Amino acid sequence: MTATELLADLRLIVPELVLAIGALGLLVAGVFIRGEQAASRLVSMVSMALLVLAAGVAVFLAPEGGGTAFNGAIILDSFALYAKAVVFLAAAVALVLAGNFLEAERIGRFEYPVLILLATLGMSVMVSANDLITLYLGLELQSLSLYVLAAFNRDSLRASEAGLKYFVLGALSSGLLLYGASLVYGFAGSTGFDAIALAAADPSVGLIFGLVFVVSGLAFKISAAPFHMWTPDVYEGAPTPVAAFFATAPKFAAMMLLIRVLMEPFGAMADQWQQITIILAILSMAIGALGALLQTNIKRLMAYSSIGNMGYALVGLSAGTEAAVWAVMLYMTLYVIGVAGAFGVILSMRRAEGMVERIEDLAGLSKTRPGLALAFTGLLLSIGGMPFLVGFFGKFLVFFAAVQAGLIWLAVLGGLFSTISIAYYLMVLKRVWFDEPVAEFLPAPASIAVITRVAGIGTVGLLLLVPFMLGQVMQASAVFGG
Amino acid sequence: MLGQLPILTALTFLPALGALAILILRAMMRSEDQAALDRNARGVALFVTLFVFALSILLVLEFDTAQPGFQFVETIPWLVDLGINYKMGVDGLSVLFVLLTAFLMPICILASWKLEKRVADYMAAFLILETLVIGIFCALDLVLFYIFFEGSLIPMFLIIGVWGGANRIYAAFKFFLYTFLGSVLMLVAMIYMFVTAGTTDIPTLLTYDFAREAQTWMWLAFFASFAVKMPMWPVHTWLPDAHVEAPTAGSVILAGILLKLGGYGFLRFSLPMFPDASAFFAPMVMVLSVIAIVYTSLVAFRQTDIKKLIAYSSVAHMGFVTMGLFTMNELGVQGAIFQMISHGFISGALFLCVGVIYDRFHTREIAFYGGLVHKMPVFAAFFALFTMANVGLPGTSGFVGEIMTMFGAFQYDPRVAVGAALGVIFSAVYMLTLYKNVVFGEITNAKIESATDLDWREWVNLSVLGFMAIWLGFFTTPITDVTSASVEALISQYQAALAASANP
Amino acid sequence: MAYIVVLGPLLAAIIAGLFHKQIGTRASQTITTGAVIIAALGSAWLFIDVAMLGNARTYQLAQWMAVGDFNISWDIRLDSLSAVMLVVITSVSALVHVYSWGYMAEDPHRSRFFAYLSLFTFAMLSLVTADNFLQMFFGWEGVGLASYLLIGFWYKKKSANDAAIKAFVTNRVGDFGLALGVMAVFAVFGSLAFDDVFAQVQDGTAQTLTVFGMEFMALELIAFLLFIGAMGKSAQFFLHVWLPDAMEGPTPVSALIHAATMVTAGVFLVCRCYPIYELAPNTSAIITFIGATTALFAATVGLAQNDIKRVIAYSTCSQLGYMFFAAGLGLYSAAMFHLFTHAFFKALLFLGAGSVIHGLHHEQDMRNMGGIYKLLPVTWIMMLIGTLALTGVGIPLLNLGFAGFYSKDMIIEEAFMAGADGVAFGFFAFVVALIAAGLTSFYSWRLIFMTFHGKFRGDKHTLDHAHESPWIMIVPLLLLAIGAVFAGGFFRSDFVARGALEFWGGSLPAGPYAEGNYGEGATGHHPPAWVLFAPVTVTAIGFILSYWFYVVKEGLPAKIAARGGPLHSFLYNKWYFDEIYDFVFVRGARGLGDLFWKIGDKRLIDGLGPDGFAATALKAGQRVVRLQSGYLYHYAFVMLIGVLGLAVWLVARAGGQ
Amino acid sequence: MLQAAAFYILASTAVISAFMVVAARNPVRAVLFLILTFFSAAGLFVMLGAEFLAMLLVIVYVGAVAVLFLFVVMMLDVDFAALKEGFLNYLPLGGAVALALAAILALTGIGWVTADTAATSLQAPIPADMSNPQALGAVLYDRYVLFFQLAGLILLVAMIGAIVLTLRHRDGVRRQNIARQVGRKREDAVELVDVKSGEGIG
Amino acid sequence: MLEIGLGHYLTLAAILFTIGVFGIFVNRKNVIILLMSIELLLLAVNINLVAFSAHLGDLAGQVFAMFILTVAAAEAAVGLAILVVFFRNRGDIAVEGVNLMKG
Repeated sequence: MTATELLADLRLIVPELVLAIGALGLLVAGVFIRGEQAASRLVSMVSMALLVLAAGVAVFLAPEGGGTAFNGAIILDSFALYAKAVVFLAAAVALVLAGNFLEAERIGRFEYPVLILLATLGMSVMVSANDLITLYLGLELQSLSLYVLAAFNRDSLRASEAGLKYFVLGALSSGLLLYGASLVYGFAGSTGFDAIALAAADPSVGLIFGLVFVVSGLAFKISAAPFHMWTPDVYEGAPTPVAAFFATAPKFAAMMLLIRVLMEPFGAMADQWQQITIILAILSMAIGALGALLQTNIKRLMAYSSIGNMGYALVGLSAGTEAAVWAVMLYMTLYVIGVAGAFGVILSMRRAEGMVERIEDLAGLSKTRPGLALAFTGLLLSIGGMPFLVGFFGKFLVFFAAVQAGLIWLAVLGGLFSTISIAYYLMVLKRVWFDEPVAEFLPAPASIAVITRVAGIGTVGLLLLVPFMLGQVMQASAVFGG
Repeated sequence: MLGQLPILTALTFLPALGALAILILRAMMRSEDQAALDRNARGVALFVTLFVFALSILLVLEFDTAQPGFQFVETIPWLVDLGINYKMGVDGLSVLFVLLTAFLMPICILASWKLEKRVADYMAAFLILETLVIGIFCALDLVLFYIFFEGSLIPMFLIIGVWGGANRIYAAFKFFLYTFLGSVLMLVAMIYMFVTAGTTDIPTLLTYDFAREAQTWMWLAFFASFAVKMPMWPVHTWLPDAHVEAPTAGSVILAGILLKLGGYGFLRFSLPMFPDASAFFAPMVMVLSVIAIVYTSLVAFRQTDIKKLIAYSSVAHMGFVTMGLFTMNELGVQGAIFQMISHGFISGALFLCVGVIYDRFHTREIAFYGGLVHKMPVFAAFFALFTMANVGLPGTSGFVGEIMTMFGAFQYDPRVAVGAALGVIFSAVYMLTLYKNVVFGEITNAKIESATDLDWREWVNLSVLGFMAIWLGFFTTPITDVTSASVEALISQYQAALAASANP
Repeated sequence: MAYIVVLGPLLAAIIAGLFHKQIGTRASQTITTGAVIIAALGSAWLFIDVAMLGNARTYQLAQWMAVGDFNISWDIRLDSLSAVMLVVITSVSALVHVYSWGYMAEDPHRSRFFAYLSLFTFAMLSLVTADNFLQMFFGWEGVGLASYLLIGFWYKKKSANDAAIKAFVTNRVGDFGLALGVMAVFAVFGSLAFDDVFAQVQDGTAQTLTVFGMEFMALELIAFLLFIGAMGKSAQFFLHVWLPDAMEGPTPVSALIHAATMVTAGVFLVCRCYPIYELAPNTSAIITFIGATTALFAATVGLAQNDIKRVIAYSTCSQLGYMFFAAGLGLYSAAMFHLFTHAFFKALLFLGAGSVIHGLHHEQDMRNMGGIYKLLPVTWIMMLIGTLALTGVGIPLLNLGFAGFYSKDMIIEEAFMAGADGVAFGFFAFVVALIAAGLTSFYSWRLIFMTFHGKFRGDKHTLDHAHESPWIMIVPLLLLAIGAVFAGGFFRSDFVARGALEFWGGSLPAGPYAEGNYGEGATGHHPPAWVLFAPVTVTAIGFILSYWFYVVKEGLPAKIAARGGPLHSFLYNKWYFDEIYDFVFVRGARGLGDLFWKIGDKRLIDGLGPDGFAATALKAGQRVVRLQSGYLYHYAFVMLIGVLGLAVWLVARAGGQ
Repeated sequence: MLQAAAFYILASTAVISAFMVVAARNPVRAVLFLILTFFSAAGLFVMLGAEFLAMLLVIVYVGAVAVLFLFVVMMLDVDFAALKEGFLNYLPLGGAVALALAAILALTGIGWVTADTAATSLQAPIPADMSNPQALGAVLYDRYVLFFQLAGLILLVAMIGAIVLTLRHRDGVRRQNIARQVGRKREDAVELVDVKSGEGIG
Repeated sequence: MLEIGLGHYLTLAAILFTIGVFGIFVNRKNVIILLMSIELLLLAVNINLVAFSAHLGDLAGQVFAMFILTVAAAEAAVGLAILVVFFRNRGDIAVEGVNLMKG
């Protein structure tokens, strides 16, 4: 590998370089800045800037036409670019959301933003993966950071339990993934996606097994049932900003990775993996819808909601067409926006005695904080896919993809489950609107307030932007067409 | 004159702007005088709704009744990649519903004038509801229609849940989930139509020829949504609960407009787009309609809650609508449309009447009342008028709708008309019994002694509605002339489609 | 003129009803009464113009409904039939209005009462002047409404309210048939205008309609359905139950609505639609049967009643039966004739009864009366005239008698003739009518004797204050009495004899008895002499029996009643119709309503539907949540089961292919 | 023959000691069995011609990871007697599932067929002229340099994670908290108990 | 049977993998055993990869295995760190104790 080759390859991973070098630099800087709070704040700010910069680089400085690098280990195409942009911005938002929380809980340390940066780097690698090893390393970079983040509040039993559960199950899932990867390698003769795609044209039993294991490993990351079990516990136990981060960027990245894996190396085995995604979709929708009904903790509720929503995304993905890809992409984008806003609201649930996270603590929010209540209403219903809110388009498009591929029954099933799931969003809204207030929340920090309001307005305002977004995802998904 | 202006968009979104204004006002006046805020909110709401009403009158005046197609069409490209557009337009089937909505809204605002609880939110909710409902009737794109159609659940959910009665939570959830479940099936069918026909443009879809078997399934899916909305037996049970718990104005809107969405949906989608399936399922609809008419009338007879009784009677009256629509002859369809409009006035007025006494005594138990006529003679007169209109006495609009649909049904199958006519007998029983128990007799309850008669706002509301009920009872052509061209076109197209599929 | 006649009362009703607070009670009374009197004069003029001079015409007022072929307008149709009705309605109504000035003088809600009366008058007028079935239906239900309002006028009384509802609902049952009949008319003939329909009747004979899998002759079906409407309105057997209860209303109302006008609408309907009935022999037979049965049934019940108004009400019921079987036998003009005369003497009787009630301070029970003819001499004489007219006293052969003699006896005789001609139920009707005539005589005289003769049986206090009615109530009585005496003889020729052909024009067949209408080859129309004498004879027997029981052996009937034999209870309780209806319909509806509501709606639909769904979802949710045990090994286990399941599923599928 | 004998010996050692890892009552023993498993695996790697990986396994795993395990096991003072109880209760179901899994996985091994394309799509054929570590080194810093860097970052994350989670400044040292000292009230520190004679302090 | 081929290695890996999995879900008492089970899983994967690598004559498998070893070490470090934190908070590491959150 010559220097010019290396340089040419590096041009394709500039955003990743920005994040990696930035993370290392910030790590050093953090150690030397005096005062834990000051360090944490500064590093946090710079990290946000870096993430935005990386997103800018990804969108505006991308080399024309993209291509592969490092002997095909990495691929940069419009799909990856779109995914990266969303992931970076989502991570930046997650950092904004974290700001005051960590300080208030006395866990504000500069390692937090650094870990977020490294996790984001891992996601960035994931969505660009064009090789099983890249996939694995990106995934592990992300996962290890997330394990640590989950347990970041080390003095909390809940947080450490969350970290432990997440870790053990995550390790198990990567074991499954690796086992699958090893089979795929063995039966396809290569770890490169292009070579696997060739082999997949004539699938052997080994390859099918490999597929099952790989998809299972990835399903864990998007918390699709039956690999969802960690989600409620981890969402509840992990510090709320971490849960917010979990619910946004990593979900999105993992889903994009899943799309790429299914569409590219295993594109020819759509017949097989459709079976898997359909089963996963049904189970996820069912568990997401039913499990949430009895929750009293808003974070757990969000966890089940995310399980259910991944089910809907999988409904779209099961179509296995190009439409499936852009539908899921748009769906996930809108989902991430909605969830980020919703977690903003959850992070605003602070009383004098500290953070609260029971659903009943929201009682009478519409009286005490009407703006927040309105935003929350829009956000929850948008996540639930209620029309007139932008989230509806996500659901509409995934069902569209499913119906187009002839999976009408699956869309009908999705519709039925979405009725159940809208019920628990309504249960939350019932507290917000119908109940009498118990005690007012403290005013949320400006940064969080801005995010909730912007996201809240976005649930309606984005209706005007949906055409643009649709154009983007359609262009991005064109890489899988033909 | 109005051809160039986007009048439908204005009609649709002006109320939303009003709602926005109220919300901004509230945000700005937060810590200041609550009473002033309430006053302003009411004022804005009334002004906006009246303005919209005026605009809608202009719309109807400008509407060319001779032309069966869509008018005032506006198209703005939206999801261009999928060919989904923002497309609005009205024809004879929908224009009157726009007018009805715009007409009832100021009445609702007036009826809620004395509301104390969270006035600004309330007015905003109603204005948003108006936007969504008018949008439903104007939308000429499947997706747009669905967005408005489903979206209307949200403000109504809040209206029932926040400002409703004791059991409001159950009612709000039942209302929301019941209707939501129905419409998700419709959504899938709509997507299927989109996938099959390649467009979501309603005028194009109206001429699209769907395969016979597909029609059956899609018809059922649409039916699931519209039947719940109507509501038809046996998916009607959400309605009594929703009505009982909703605040007065909410009931008025629910009965006056939201119930019509089902009928409108049948007219706009099921009948013209799936003619074969409609013909196939028409007998089933007839049976369900007749069951609805007879069954719910009997149930209404046994109610102890005034609102519940009227709600059940609404179900029965909607039975006439479905019956009329699926006769697919001109008389039946026109009668069904007429019945929907007329029911909008009558049931709305009845709920206002209940609201009048509920405001005074805070109970809807029939047993509580008795002898109201001694203290509230004007009220008693209005209540009598609307009772009779609801019973379908000739000379009121209620009669016209019922009799036209029954004539249509008789042509379709005399048995259906027989069943429906039975319902007419029952309606007299329960309405007159209700009237007797509430208004007539000696005053048995000391609390009633202190009752005061109508204030001017109630008087205006009821007399406007009363005038409409009687005027339309004696002269039906103002309605039927507007709808006739579109209905004729609808029927001839329907017959042609049936003929075509009979001899391919 | 026609506009003033028809719309004047409406206008007056609106003014009096809506603005009585502004203009005062007296003004509203004046306006309504004035409007009706003007209408009465106007209709007298119209009667001469239309019926006597033969200027039948139709005015179109406005469009009502227009949907395709379904084209309905508001009309005023003037022909002999409607002209007769106009006269009856407006003149009786005018007299009742005047009478009410006195009768209702102490009621605080007089203006409302007069508004209702005028409204009723309008509705009745629009009924009879309708030119299409739907407008007739409008008037039909309109009079029902007015009747409902007037019966329930004393809204404090529960019994009045219940009676009002009963009347309205029972009428609705009839309207149910009428409405269906109208629909059938439209379905068969494609129009609802009388002229269009009657012009096509001949073509309709071959048509059939299939209902509930049975095929009916279209005309028979239409005729039958329309007749159901007539049954309801005219209180015929099975649907008569509301009429006696309707006496809860003020007495002038009973006179106007429940004797002279509204209840005769059914007869009018049958006559109006005679082209249909002429071609529907089976239905006509049914009408004859029902009519005759009613005549007898009501007469028997009338024997045992003690309420003065109820006796007259049953008598009305019975007389309506006469009219119906006449119409059923095809004697339309005779039916109309009896309708015409009956209006006068029955209104007279009711108003007379009202005068008695008024004089005795609202005492209605005849058992508490007696011997008051000296106190109320004018009323007594008027009642006597009315009774003589009702029982049809007259001298056969000479053709001299009270109004009822001409019309009622004629119907009896013609029933015999029809029977002789082989018309179905002809003889049956004749026999029944004879018996009923005897019973009529008996209970009518019983009423007179119990009320005016013998000893006073009521409260002494009441007797002290008993008084003759004021002149404003007496004058209408006098005018009606003139009608009751002379209306029969004076108009006989025009209605049923020489002038009939010309008089009715196209609106009604003159009947086989009308001179010049005997039919080809016949020389005349003469019932046998014994038939002519039979009615008078049974009437006399009735009188004698009544005299024996209530004057000679005064007190005996009370003992019989007290012993309460089965026959007496059967009659006293009106053949137990109310009880049976209450059990079958009222309780049936209640039971069904409860069944549908509590079992159907709540348990089945809600229980299996939304509530059941929600409960199931919650239960499933609980299960899902229980699965989420919190234990790592369970989580891992689920994951592995998932992988295993997916792998097995895929391999099995791959193997299966 | 010799190869087969070696394989079976090593394989059975690996399987048995792996099972003992899971089944051992004492975690220290479990760690030691884990080390034994690793050794056996290293032997198998040698048989497969992956000498470098075998070394790596012994040095990195046994030398570092396993020792780390031992260290933690010792550090966390766990009551061994209480552990492992109830193991047998879950054995039947767990065992059944495990057997099913093993059977299915083994099935793939037996029914192994390489894709036709496998031969052509090799990424880095084993060069004949180099030793195994040499060959690995050649590709590692050239073809797989990106992975190498990423692996470095992963280790960095592990490092940061371990430090963030476990490092405590002067943990276990009693530090002076002046505010607490000053803010201390008498009621917090002293409880006055009125002891009745003959009852003691309950 | 005596000819040792790929199948043998794959079967061995399958058995080891199963034991690892078995260790995870059957273990009720000690979290450290869970971590060791995970190491077993990874070892099984490595055997697979090396065996395939040898069979295919391709180095990629070995490289992959090497990175897996690296990552496994990192994972062990993070896992043990979390375990230590958990132990500090709770005082023991029984698997059954790890269920504060559920439902």
